[in-house]
Amino acid sequence: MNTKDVMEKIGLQALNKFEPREVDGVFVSDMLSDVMAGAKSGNLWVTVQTHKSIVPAANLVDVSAVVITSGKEVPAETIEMATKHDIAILSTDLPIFELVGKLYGLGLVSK
Amino acid sequence: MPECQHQWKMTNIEFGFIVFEKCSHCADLRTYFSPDDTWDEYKEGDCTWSIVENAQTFRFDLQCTECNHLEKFNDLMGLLFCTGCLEDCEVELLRKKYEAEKTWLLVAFGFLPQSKTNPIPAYKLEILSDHFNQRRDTSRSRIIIVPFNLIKDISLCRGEFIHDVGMLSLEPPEERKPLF
Amino acid sequence: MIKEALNASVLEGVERLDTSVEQVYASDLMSDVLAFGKPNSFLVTGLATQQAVISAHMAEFKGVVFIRGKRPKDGAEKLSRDNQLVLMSTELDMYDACVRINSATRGDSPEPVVVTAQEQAEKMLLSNEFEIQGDDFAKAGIVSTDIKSILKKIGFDSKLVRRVAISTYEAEMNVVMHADCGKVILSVTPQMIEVLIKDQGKGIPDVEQAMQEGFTTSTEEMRAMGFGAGMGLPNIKRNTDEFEIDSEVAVGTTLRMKFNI
Amino acid sequence: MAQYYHAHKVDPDLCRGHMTCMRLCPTQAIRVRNGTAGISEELCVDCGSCLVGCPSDAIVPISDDVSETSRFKYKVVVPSPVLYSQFEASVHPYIIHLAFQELGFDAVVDVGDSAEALAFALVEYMKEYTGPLPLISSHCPSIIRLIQVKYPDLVEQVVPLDVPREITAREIKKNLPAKLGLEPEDVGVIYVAPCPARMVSIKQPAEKASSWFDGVVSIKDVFSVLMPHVVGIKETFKESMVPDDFRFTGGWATLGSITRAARMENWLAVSGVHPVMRILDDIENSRLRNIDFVEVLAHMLGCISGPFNVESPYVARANGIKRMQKYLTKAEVDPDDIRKKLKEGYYFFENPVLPRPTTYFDTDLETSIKRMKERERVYRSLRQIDCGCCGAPTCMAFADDFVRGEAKLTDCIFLAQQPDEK
Repeated sequence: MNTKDVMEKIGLQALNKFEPREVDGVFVSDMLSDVMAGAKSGNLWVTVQTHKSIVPAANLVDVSAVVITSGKEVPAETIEMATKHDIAILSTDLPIFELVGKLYGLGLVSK
Repeated sequence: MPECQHQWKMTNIEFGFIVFEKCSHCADLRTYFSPDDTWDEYKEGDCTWSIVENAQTFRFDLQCTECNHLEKFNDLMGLLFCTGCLEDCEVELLRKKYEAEKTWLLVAFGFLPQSKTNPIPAYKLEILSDHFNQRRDTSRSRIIIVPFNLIKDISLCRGEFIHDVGMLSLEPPEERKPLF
Repeated sequence: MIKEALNASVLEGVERLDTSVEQVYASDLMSDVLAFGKPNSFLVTGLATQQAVISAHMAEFKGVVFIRGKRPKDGAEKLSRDNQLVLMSTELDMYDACVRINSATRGDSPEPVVVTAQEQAEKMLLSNEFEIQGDDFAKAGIVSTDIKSILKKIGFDSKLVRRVAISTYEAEMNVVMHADCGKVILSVTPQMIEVLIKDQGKGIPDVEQAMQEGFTTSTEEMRAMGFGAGMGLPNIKRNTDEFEIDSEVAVGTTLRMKFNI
Repeated sequence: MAQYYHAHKVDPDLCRGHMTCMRLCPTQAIRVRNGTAGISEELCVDCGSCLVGCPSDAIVPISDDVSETSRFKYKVVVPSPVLYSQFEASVHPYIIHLAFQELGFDAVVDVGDSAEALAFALVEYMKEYTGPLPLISSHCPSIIRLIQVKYPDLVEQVVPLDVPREITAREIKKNLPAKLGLEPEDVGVIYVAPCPARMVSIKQPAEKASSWFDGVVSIKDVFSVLMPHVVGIKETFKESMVPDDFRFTGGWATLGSITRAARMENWLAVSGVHPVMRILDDIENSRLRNIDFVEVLAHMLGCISGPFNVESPYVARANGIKRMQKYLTKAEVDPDDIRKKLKEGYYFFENPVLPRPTTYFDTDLETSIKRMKERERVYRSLRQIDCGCCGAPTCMAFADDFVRGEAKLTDCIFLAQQPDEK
């Protein structure tokens, strides 16, 4: 399953253009330090953080996409930076807990 | 016996805070790792240290899963992502060079003031780069970690620290100030 | 319930474990907890500080679960005791913690669907086993219909499903007619569907002959019922992408049929 | 997701949450949740079993209002041949025509001629046909929907010939306005249907953009207004009153009508959704090797047991047979004309019958299989006695619903009692 499939199945909104990438597990955290320590290449990173510093963190661990939950407005500079560094930013109105339920429903497990 | 092709793994992970202290007397900045989020102000000789920022981070060591070699990283304060703010900064020049190869540049910071005189050795930065590259799909892009003394003027640097700042705030996060 | 689902250790508030929780809110960002968290929720967070407890209290939560084995520093426990909060700590990460609470509240068992290492290695997506009873003409066709409905449900192309159904039916009939019992294994990999049919029966003395259209050893009654018109093996061959037959007289026959996806 | 029209719905005020309909539904399209039955639009094939079975009469047909036809200057009624069988055999078919006229219809046209022509066309079509056998009759719209939903690979074996009622309506619409000197929109053609599937096939046809009919009413509704007129006319009726050119041509109302009309040799006639599903399974497994044609109808004995009828199907069948013996005029077919029209494509469906997209677990293979495994796991934890108390007809259907997130495990009374038992 790639990022585009996940996006379509759950009804996520894409905030920038991206090349679909294989999704390998999910990582949920709002803490950059947590992501640095725990997320793996190909993970879908789910967070409410919208500050542009999520981009370097996402880049560092090479996640397949960042999903911003709770319908948070994402600053333009975050999106701009993400696009520049080839990081897909998706968005949903669901809070983290509900989104996780749906992702699990797709058969995604944490890796 | 051939040398071990180290496969690095994070170990001894400890979550905590980087405390940024500033002295109102000498205007010096110093940083340290603390497991607690302290906000104390204290006097030390002529200096009065008060905390300016308290960012969440974590400490870790890297260990090779093959040969168990352990490399301590307790002198690493954090990583900064170069955003290319200064045209003539050496980091920016390197960044431009590497960008074509889809290699992203990160700057490693040590704690202040020790790292000014005692920077993180280059071999450790290589290990750190290796570790992160081992975790990613390097066919898409790589990362490279360079020492912070390449930065032309720290006071002007607008790079992005990969730290959690303001997470404890009960107010919605506002635009964060540069740390230096 | 949350405690069991997460295999969590309770740091504070054992006596309040039976409190009913209306919602679960997962976040590390305390401003978010205050802004969006609903009263009587449970907070799942990786922020192991007093602030998490304070925020949970201010948002009128019932408790906090710290993930990845994190534990708040001193003071948090007293704080939660004063504010009637339950504190727990789990080794799971936030995703797994949410998944398990999700499953638990839906009444599901907390085991997530995890593909085992062996399955991963073989890339076997599905493997189901069925039994065929020899000589039971009334039940003939049940296995192929079952397999068909599974494949249809998964959403395979209907023409492919039909080829599998026809081949399996023929093979199933052969077992019913000529063997005492048989076993069918349906397996699916990302590239192909495989149906393996193994019977304990009289076996085929001359496989080449059996492959010829019209060749049959079935009895008059069987043919009268429309079975065994000598179409079996040739028909299987026509409908499969790969097909192997291995037969030993008085031992049994194994048919391996492969269909490319 | 596409919206599918259905000619019946659950009235939530009347529904008392009986599980009867859920158990009767042959495609497992009904779930009883929160004390009310709900019908899946996707899976419902309009057979009407639920409508007949509901003890509270809570499943109600959505029928056109007969009075709405007043906007037409000239009104033609095309009754299903089943309608005649609702009346005793002693009622002359002409009486029924007269009764319709008293109700305000200008003409009554039977489908028998079209049926006869189609039977001949079918034979001709099969002579040329070289595709997979057996062919499947297209007469029963409920079965067409069943094939679209549950047997998508069999759609190409459905005879692509249209049905008598549509051919009849088309002839009227094409020829009558000119003959009467009226505009086509001034002539209204109304069908009298024995089952909800016919209504749906007129409101939302599977194989054409729109039906040739302008409206459709159920036999039930028509019968109640027609009966007093029939009784009245019968009192003074004499056979001599029947005009010389009156023809009663019958049509296909009972099981086997089509195969008999087409004088098939290797045929099979099957009725009832469950028996039909078994036959379709056999066809899929390529078991029916010596059969060229199957006549498949959703209701036992054929359309005479359609849910919109008033008379018992057995009585209706007897009525029908007796009336045919007495009054049937053999329909005339012109073989050359039919062959010519068949070549021109006159009898064919406008559009091919296509598979109807149904809910799979997922479009992604791996995910879909994961869910399939999850379903197996859940199913194994159930009692597997299909008690139906959870609101799903079988334990497998319940496991299915659970995996889709439409049911909670605690809906199962056994799991709810022993939540910890694994």
